[in-house]
Amino acid sequence: MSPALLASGVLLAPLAAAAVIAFGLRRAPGAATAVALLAAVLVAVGSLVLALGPARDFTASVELLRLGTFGLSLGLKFDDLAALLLAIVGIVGLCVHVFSVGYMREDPDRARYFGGLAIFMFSMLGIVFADSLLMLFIFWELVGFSSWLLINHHFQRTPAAEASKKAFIVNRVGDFGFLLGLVWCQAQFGTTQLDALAKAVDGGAVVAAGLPLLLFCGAVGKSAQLPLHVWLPDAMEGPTPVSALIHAATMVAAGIYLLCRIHFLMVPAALEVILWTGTITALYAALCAVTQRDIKKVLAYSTLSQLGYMVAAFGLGSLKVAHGDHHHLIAAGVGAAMFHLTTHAFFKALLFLGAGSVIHACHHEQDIFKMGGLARRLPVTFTTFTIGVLSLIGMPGLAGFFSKDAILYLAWAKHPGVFAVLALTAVLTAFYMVRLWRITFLGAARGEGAEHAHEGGPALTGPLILLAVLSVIGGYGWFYSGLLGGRFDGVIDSVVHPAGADHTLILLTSVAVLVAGALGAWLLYPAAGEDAVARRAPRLFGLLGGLQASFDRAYGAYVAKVQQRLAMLLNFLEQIFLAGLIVRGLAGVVGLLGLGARALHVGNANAYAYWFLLGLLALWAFAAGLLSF
Amino acid sequence: MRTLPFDPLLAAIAFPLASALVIASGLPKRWSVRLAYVAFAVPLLLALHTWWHFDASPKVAGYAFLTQYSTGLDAVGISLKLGLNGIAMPLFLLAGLVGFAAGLYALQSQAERLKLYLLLLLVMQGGLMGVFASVDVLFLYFFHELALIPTFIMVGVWGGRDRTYAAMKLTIYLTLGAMLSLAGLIAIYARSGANSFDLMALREHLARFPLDQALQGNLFGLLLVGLGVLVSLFPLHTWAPLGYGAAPSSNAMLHAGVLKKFGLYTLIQVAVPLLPAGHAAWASPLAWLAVIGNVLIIGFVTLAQRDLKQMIGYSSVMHMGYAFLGIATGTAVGVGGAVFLMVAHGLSVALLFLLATSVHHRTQTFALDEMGGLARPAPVLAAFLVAATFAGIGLPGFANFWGELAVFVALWQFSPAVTAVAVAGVVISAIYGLRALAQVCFGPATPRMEEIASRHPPVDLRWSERVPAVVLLTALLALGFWPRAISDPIHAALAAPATAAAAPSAR
Amino acid sequence: MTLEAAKLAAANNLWGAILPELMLAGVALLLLALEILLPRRQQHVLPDLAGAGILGTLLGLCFNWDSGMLGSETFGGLLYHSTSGQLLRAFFLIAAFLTCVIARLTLARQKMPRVEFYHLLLICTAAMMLLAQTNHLLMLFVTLETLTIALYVLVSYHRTSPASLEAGLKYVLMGALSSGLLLFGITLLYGVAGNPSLAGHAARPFHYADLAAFLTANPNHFIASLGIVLVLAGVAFKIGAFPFQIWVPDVYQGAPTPVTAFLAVASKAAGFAVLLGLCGPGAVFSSYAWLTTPVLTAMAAASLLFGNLAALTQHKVKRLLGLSGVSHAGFLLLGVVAAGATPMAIGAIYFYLFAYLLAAFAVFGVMAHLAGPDDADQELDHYAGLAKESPFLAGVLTVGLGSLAGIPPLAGFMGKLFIFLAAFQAGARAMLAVAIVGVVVSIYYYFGWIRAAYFETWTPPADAAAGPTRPARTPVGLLAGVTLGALALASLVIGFYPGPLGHWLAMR
Amino acid sequence: MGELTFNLLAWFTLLSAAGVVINRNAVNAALCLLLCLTGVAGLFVVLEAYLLAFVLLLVYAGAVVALFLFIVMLLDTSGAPRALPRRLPLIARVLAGGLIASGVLSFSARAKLPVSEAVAAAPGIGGALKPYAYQLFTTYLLPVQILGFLLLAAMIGVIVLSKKFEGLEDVK
Amino acid sequence: MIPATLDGHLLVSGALFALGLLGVLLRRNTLVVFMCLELVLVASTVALVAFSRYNGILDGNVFVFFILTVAAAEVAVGLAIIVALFRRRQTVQVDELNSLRN
Repeated sequence: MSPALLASGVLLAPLAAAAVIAFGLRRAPGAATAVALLAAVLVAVGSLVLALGPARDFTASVELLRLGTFGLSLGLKFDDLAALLLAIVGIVGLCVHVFSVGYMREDPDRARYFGGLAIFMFSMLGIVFADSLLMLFIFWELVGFSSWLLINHHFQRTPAAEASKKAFIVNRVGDFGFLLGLVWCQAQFGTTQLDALAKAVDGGAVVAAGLPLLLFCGAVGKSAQLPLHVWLPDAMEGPTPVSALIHAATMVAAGIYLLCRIHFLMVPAALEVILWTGTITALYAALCAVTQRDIKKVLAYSTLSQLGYMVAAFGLGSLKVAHGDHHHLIAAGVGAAMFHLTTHAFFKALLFLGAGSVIHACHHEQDIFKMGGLARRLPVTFTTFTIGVLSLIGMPGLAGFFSKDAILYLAWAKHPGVFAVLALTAVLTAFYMVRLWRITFLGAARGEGAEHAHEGGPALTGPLILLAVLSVIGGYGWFYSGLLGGRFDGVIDSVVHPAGADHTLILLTSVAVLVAGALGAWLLYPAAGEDAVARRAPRLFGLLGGLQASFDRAYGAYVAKVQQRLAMLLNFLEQIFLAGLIVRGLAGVVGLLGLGARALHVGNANAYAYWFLLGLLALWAFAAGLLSF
Repeated sequence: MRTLPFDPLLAAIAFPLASALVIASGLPKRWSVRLAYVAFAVPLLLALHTWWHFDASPKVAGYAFLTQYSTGLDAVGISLKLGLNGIAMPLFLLAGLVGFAAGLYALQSQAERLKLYLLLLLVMQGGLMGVFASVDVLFLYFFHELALIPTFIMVGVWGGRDRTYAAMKLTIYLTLGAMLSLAGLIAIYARSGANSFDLMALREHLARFPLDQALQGNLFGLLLVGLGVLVSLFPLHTWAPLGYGAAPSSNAMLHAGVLKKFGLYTLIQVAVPLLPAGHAAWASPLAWLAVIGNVLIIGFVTLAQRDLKQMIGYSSVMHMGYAFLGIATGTAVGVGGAVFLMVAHGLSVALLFLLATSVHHRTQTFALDEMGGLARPAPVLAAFLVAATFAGIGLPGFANFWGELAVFVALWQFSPAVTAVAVAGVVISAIYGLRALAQVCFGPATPRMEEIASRHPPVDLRWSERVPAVVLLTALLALGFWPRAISDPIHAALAAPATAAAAPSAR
Repeated sequence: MTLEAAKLAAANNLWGAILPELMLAGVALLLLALEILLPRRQQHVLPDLAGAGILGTLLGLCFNWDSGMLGSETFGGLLYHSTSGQLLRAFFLIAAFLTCVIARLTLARQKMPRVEFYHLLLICTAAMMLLAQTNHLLMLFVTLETLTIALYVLVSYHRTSPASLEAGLKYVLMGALSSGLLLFGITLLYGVAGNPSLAGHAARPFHYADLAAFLTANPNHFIASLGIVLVLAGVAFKIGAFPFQIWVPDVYQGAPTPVTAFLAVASKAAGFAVLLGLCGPGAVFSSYAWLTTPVLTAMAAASLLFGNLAALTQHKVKRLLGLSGVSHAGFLLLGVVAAGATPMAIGAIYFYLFAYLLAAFAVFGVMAHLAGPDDADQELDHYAGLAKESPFLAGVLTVGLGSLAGIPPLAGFMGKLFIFLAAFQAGARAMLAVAIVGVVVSIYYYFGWIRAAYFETWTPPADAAAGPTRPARTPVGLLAGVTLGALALASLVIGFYPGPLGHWLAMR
Repeated sequence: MGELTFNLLAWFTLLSAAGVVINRNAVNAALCLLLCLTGVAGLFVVLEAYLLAFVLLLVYAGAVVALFLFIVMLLDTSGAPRALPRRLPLIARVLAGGLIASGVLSFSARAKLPVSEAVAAAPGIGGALKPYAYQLFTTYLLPVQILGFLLLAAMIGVIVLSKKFEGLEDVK
Repeated sequence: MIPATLDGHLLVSGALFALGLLGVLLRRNTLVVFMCLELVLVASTVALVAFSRYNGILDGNVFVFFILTVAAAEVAVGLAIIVALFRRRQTVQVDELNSLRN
């Protein structure tokens, strides 16, 4: 099987599954599950075969549209970057599918759920394989749609309906920029083919800062960067496996992937903006996470924060590295971002699935203060979750540590200010994760659900274990170069690891922030039924809460006070002024004229004779040459 | 290629009209219904035939299936010349598809005075097929009016709220637009000196002897205003939401879906190629008017609508703005995008009107505030509604996306500022689309819905309603996944300079 | 004049040239004779006889279309026979036949004497046919007065109805006044044209060709121009053009429905026949185009606007049709104006007239079915529920009104289109704008009528229980049904396929 | 002499015509009409159209005016109350009168026709009877025939309008 | 003093015409209106006869025959209508015969 064919198969298998489910298996949830699972397995296997195989940059494209000078073809671009993400999507996707089988067992609508997952897999794979910005955009929109579908799974619940709507619209706002940038690209270069663009830029084409920034808008929306981050916490209304797959591991990472795909278009000014966007998002989200009570919301803000890390990493850009006598300019930002993306995909998916396991066990209780004592009742979940937490907060030796180190080092090397902020974020990360971990798993059970919690079946635990393993080994160089045969070197090689004094510094910093955060949380938060900090420092707590809500409030105010009022005003003008005053008024004037003309028929023959006189007068005037035209 | 033993275009026009005449002459209801099934299917099949054989057909100046019928007025330059070029063919297909769907939907509607309803719908259908098959400019107009008039009676007899006012307003507005465009067409005819309404002859003639610049500007302006009324160009649009709000489903489907495209079609086929200087003079004002008026202002007005059908009506006005933008660019990309968008919008808005009526059957209301949670009792209906909404929003995978995309691409070269505003409209359409969707289908059922459900337990979309919806949705998806099905002919028609060769053989 | 000259003149009286008119006159006299001779029980055949006489004449006319006299003068130049004269002859015959069909309905219901009606109708028709071929101002006056006096009687024919009599009185008063204007105009023209001191004076000043020669020689004579405008005023009265249109609604409303129809179609066409004979291309007044063109243009514009505006809020249908007829006169005048510049306009006018004939008689036919005992009182409200109760009548009405409004695919559209084309080629672009405004305004009342027939209106239950307040409707008989169906079908067919008629009407 | 006679006749005619217009009483108006027509007949005589003067008196004065008088008497409308004209009609009347008067003046001022002395000096052609007969029965035979039908139509019309038709109810 | 020329006759004719027209405008009695209409017709005959006399053409005089006949027929029909109307309405006043209007 040729790689192109295989790739097409991988891409289309979930679409076929989705079609089969949508048109035939709507009322057969069991069969639908099987079909989706089969597709996920095929995708996973195919992805791994492709990613670990030798084939790269095979071309396969098909033209979809041609109008005048504008042509659009779908093609495959398969390099190490794509391979890496492909592997992640395949593995995490499979894990989530398997997990979902257990998690959604009770749900009567799970056919729709699996159909949605299949569409998502198709769309995400499309992003991975996209060889042009246009194709990227197409699948970009489609993942937005599948995300909408899946967040809206429990559609009778108003929050779910609202959240899905919000997610799509906010993403659309981001896509507004993406689409504009895309169109700009098409107009300037005559193509959006990534390779062609790269060639053009290499050839010295000048790129305005606006172009990459417009494209970055898309990433801001999808990767939930400030100020378009508001949808992601709300998106936790979706089923938990969805959160794991889409809103933690893959879809939100697509923004980072997009940035890496277009890194050659970047100019310093644009990178500066990107850098600060990521940095601020990282800090902001970490601060928000501290006050959350909902287990998924904590993880959501954590995801935001980590995405901020990645964006910041990308924004830090390339780095000049001494390599023997030679100085190389390597795309360190791309490497660091993608590296973190990879490890984050593993441990965040792990954390979310763990959370899902907890929620499932607690009968859909999500408030961490109503949990507690789950460590004993859910040993597997506890263990794996702990690994995930540790990986996230950067425990040396775990995957997260390596990737975070790479970013911190890069920040240190390029921008001390950013380094400081990211370090502070790391402290907060350790703080809120330990808070979460301790309140959820330790102490005594504080709720009905927590008391009767028990481990789910192997469908739930299996994926946890697999992901936990990956969360451990995913950071090691040998894992990539050895186990995976160096197939991702194109990406991994550009990860810059600190050496020498820098190494020590970064290591120390990491450990220090880890310890500071974890210790603070351990001390401040006993495993209790209420928020200790909220009690002790209500003002600080309120401040953080306000910070978190500020964006929603601002947007709410905009929608209610500006957008809706403008709409009402324009509608008023339309109905009263245009349709009423002008159109009806004109009709009224004509009607009045008509009434007037009609009223001239008074019925009196004398009066009619006056008309004749009028006519005679006019005719006389014509005949005498007084009137002429 | 195999050819039919008769002229497919004439047959597609004549069959529905003849069926209407037969029904009018007192066919019993049972037979009328059966005849109507056939009469709606025949144009679709013929349209599919022409689509399938389009590439392989011999063409004269881009026109395939060319035939000419004498009206006896050849000396005045009026003859019934039928043919399809790459721009007309997709719209011909659209007319067949939407007509079929609207017909099927009407047949299951159990409307009062069903025979009259079907008769009028068949007249519309025949006229619509004629609009896009006519190469003669006068017959283009003629068939448009033929299709337009049944609307008056349909809105008035079977319409909803405000039907009398709506029917009157709609008819007067559209007649005004039609008369102005007729004046423009006559002016072109008279001033060109070609002594012919034949579009091919006019093109050839005007390519050699273009009209002077000022005149072109005036004529284009006249046509723009006249056709603008028909296509609801801001601020000449107020008839549209009112009319569509009141129109019965099948009529709204055909009118908003197909008939409205006449104005754009005429601009593209007649005004732009014949009056290039006029187009150049008007491009910029048109673009700004369309983007500020249709896209932005009407976008916001749509946001404020609380009535499902009105909202669809306004959204249709808004989307026409994109088509105008494509035309304003004047490039093959933009105009082609506009044509694509016309087809896509026709399908999607017809689907939306169909579904809105089906929603109304189940909720007894169009008021969005009163609805909620319809997805639970009627999941298939909700699924169709989701698909139609997302098609309207311009999701890739549906046909609309390609049209909008091409328009945007063309527009950037025209003016990045206009493009930015136009793209912002996409966000607005997502907001109102999803808001309405959520209000109709999702969330818990409102008290009013529960009350209605207790009286008439809502059922899911019946098969009789499903089939027309599937027809439309399939077309939307097919074009979404394989846009080349119609984009290649459009491309060919726009890329090739219009040079007519030998006269076609007259029958 | 010597005896020899007189003999010579008498030799030119080729009575065979006016055989159709003679036939009609003969039938008219026969009707009177048979009324006296036949017993009352058998008199019901007389209307049939009248109709048959008209049809027979029409057939004879068609078979003898080109009688060899086309393009020549007879009766010492009193008459000129031409193709358009033949067309108009046929036109008037068709109109008369259709009037007969409607009259059978109305006369029976209104309890009016019948034979006299047909007699007058036939004489009137014959006079119109002669009028269409007249080539002489004296002949013009006499034929015009003959048809006018017959119409005076026909309008006030429903003698038990004050409305009919009042309409008749108003028609007589206004008609006599306009006759006075016309006559004074003719007198002035006669006077200047015959003046031996003026260049190119005419030996036969009443004769069109002589008069035209004189006018060409004196293109700017004040008395001649006064005479011309006075003649135009008299003709404008006939066609109901502004400002001599003011009598139209009152008379139309009061007259019995068939007479209204005849008045609306045939009388208007007769006026246009005269107008074309006088103001057409190369006709008598063509050297005074500097005068007639602005006069007719102003009349056309004012008629178009006034007729449509006044009809806008009208709900008495006979008045409505009268006022809409004023606007149609405006359209036709537009064609006459254009005729000076483009020969196609003549064909357009005839096409328009034929389309108007088909449509107007369809509508009047439907009206006759709906009229109650009071013929003058026909309201839009009486049409409520027509589409349900009698789909056939509603369909015919729709076709008729649509054609009047100029909606494709009906004949009226083609008529308007040709007028538009002609007007545009004549460069009357401002008039085109006025015409468009007129058409758009007219949509409101034409479609308001259709609305009345189709749309359901909510009636309070109390009223609904009391039954409809409208008069009882006459069931559709065979003859009326066939005729109306044929009219509607003809409107449709001609709309779809205007070629043959257009060809026939010399739109070559 | 001719001048004086003409003026006497002309003013007589015009004054009696004004009498028709001004006279309140319909009977008096009819009598004024009679006087006016006599004046016109006199003018005809001045113009040497003796036959026409005779016919005019015969037809008009003898028949038409008699008919008028007869009907006026029959309907006897003299007792009808006379409402004062309202202001608007009054203004309209004055305006109309002024317009018409100025129209006549302007007409007489502008309508100047040259006269051929030869024809004016020659005896009038309207004096003899024969030419009328020749004309009416040869050249204008057709209009004369039509006139016959016109009179027939008028007669039938008067009958229809005046006669009481009976038994129409049973005619279906 | 009106000159006894063609122009003078024309002036008399025009004045008669104007008086008739004025009468139609002013008089409310239908019968008198009719008389005034007769004046209008007679005015033409004066002009016709004068023209014939000064132009030396007989046709105008012949025309007068026709005019007189037509006028008589018109009067007959008109008076018949007035009488019939008077029977129904008991009035011959123009402004009271206005049931057909607007």
